[in-house]
Amino acid sequence: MMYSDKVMDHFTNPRNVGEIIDADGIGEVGNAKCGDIMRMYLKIEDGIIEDVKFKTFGCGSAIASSSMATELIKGKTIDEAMRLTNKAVADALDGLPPVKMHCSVLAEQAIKSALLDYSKKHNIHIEGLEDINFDDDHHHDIEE
Amino acid sequence: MTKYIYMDNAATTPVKKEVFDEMLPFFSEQYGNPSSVYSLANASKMAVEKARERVAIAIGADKKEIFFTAGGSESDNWAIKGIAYSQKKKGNHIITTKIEHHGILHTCQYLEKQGFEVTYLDVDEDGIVDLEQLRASIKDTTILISIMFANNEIGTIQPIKEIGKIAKENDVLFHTDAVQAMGHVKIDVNDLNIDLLSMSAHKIYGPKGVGALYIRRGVKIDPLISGGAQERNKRAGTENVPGIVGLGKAVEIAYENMEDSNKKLINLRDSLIKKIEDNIDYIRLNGHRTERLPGNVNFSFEFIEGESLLLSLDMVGIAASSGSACTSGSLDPSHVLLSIGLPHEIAHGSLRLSLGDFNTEDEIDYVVDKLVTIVDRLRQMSPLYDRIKGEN
Amino acid sequence: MTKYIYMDNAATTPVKKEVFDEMLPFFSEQYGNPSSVYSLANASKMAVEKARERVAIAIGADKKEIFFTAGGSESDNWAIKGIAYSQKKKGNHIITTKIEHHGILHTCQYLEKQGFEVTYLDVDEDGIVDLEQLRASIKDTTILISIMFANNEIGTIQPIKEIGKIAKENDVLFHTDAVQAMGHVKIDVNDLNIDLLSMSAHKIYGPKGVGALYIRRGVKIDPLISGGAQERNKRAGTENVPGIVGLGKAVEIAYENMEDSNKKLINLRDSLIKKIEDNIDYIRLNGHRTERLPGNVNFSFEFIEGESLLLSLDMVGIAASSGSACTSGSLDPSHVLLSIGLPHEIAHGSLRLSLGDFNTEDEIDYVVDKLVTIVDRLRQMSPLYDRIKGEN
Ligand SMILES: Cc1ncc(COP(=O)(O)O)c(C=O)c1O
Ligand SMILES: Cc1ncc(COP(=O)(O)O)c(C=O)c1O
Ligand code: FES
Ligand code: FES
Repeated sequence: MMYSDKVMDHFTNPRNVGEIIDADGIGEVGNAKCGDIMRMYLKIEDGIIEDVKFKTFGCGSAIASSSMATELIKGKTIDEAMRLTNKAVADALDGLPPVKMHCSVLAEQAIKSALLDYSKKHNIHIEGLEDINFDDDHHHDIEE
Repeated sequence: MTKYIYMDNAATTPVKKEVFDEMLPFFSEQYGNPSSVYSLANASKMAVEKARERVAIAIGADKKEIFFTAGGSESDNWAIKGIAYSQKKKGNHIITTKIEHHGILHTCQYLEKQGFEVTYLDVDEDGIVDLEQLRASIKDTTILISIMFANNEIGTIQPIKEIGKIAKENDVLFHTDAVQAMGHVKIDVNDLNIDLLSMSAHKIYGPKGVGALYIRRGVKIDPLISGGAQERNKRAGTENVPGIVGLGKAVEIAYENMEDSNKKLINLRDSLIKKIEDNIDYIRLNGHRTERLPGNVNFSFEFIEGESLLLSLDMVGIAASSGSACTSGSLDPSHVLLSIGLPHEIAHGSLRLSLGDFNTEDEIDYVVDKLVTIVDRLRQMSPLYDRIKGEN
Repeated sequence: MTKYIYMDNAATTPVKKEVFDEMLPFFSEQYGNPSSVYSLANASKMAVEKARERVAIAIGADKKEIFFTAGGSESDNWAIKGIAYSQKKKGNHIITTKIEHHGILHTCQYLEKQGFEVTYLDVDEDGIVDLEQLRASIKDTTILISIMFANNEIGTIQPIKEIGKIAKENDVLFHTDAVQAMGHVKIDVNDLNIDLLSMSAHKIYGPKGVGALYIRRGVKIDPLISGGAQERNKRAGTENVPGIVGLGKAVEIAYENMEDSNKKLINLRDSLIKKIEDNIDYIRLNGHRTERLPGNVNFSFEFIEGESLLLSLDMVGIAASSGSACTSGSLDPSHVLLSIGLPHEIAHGSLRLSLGDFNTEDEIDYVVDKLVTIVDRLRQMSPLYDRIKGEN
């Protein structure tokens, strides 16, 4: 498996690792059984993501995806964060190997899961969160 | 990066100089096809036969019982499919274990689709096969027992002599995948009642793409590769002369140096194990503590995932592995670690450091030092570690 | 013996210097297992993929359609058995020819014992397959047509494009053993409708023990060697990295130099044929006179026997062959020569001189000179020759 320099950079020097004690939303996706868990903490003020931190148990690309995803949404609006796709995360990392694409899916879902937690805690409706199912067993796409 | 430390000798090894020197003439000078009748072919023919003899001597076999192949996987496939198809009138039942290399496991799974029945024996928490279960599994239709000599991931060495005895008592053929054991364990195929044995050159400082299958005289086996009359009509294809020469020399060196090499490796291994255990918590040594390959160290580190560990080690110049190399493209946790009872999440965080003739005590210290830092860093990032710390 | 003349290039070839130079680093320096994740493995991984690309380009295929094997025989066995077993629900009928290499013939015979039905097509006196018979042989249960591109003994090149067309029209898979054709014939698998193609490195100045099978995307095939996930899960075993690199380079050189090399070889070949025909009587050129491999010369010399011819040639420093190298242990006359209609006694007296990139016109003269003397000497000893002379 060969990772891009970007992936290696974010793996080695992950941005925004850690936790936010008084987070406004916390989301966790993945499954330790599968070898990956991603947890996102959001600090949101006036609809803007003021701060974001993550913790990840997972492979190199899971850690890099978490790191890149936090960078991509920091300072952005909730709407912008909602629009972040796994593909955008992977692209920002100069691509991921096909079998590792699902790691970027985890990153996208971790953000949405944290936003869902935020919307519940603060009783705020966020467009597009209603029909997300985080229990999706995110298969490793086998290359063909 | 100033130095590069290779601790993945169970995946493959460099070709030793003495081995390569013997191979060299057979590429461009002594290139004759061993099957040809003219004098140019004599050198290749003799070289192949010399290699056959060296391999035979190492395992107490006769020259005529050694057949060269393209590696461990071909030997494994040939042994299993060759016996299955040739003995299918006698029975359709094969016994193997849950911790075999995929060369055996996937072949058995393939045969299941063709109507064969396969029993996959359990192993205990150290990876040792259950001899009672083996005895109980043998039935009238059992045609083959295939149990690996030593495991490639956790290094556990099986009680091969007892298994051979059980096979013989029950008049069932016994194959062993000795790809990892070769060069580290004394093997006498007669003493151990082994009927078929797989080996591969590149695990013992020989070249990649060549191996051998020992087939006891009198054992009927279908060919896997039919065609020309090479290898006494049992394995077709123009002989890989330099490769075969390399295998022969590698086997010879491995058996001549075995005692010294094992002693050195066991020292290094036990020192590495001790230093890791002394310096890192929440870990588990996988495999049997003493019945294990001299060069094998395998630990699970809780709360972290194997690939990120490997990448981090690589960045400080250390080559290691999690699970077997040929499945590192896959994301499933190792079937071996699951079979010895590790939960999925712990199996995911395993690391194999396999030592070889070129490793040193200094390297052990460097690796432990880096490992402590890396494990700590990854655990700081891990949501699972949080929880544990919270609980304490 | 002052010089040694090698005219058995169809049996095997020396590894060319440029090929060996590319292989060299992968034995002891860049020894990483391509399946590993650490950086040491990158060089091997990239080298394997570069080789794959070179092979793909040479035959107009995609990289992902090239699978490395241990040689021509494995490729042949894999193609035939792999298709047979994977398509057996569709049908059990295979069509091949009477003049295939044993890698195909013995595999087909093996499958017959497993319940498959095989049609062995006739060839005409030049060794060309009968297309009408091919058409007529196809039935609902036909799953594979396997016809060699060029014959190893008599050099005849088949009308592959027509065969590919017939296969396609009838929706049957088409495999061709191109072991001898590689490097001498332009091959575009799409243009020729080839679904599977076997090749071997050591016939084109690459190393022994490595080859490839082209498998058209979408073709379902069972593995011959199951196990690790190498070769996109289709062919297990740690990759023979130096061998694969050698194959890639050999293919590249062969296709870059093809025109020049063929031109030179055809000149030598036709000169050798002419000089033999001008100087020796009671002979027969076997194989098609023009639709033949650039380096192939095959004659039957009446009244004498092949082995004594070979020994005599060897004694004056000439390496040649009668029939194919891999069966020269056998005493039966060549199945190919019998198939083109030679009577047994004439088939026995055949000689193949296969030319390669290192042969020269001087060598041709030397060989013809020696051949005249040797044939004459052996005929003087032959009771058959007596009789003929008596009749005249
Ligand atoms: C036409 C043909 N097919 C297959 C083979 C087998 O190739 P290998 O010896 O590499 O297995 C050969 C040569 O031996 C050949 O000439
Ligand atoms: C136990 C065992 N069996 C079989 C193999 C397969 O050998 P090879 O890679 O030479 O085909 C290996 C190593 O890959 C192994 O460790
Ligand atoms: S994977 Fe980690 S995937 Fe479900
Ligand atoms: S997190 Fe499952 S493989 Fe990357």
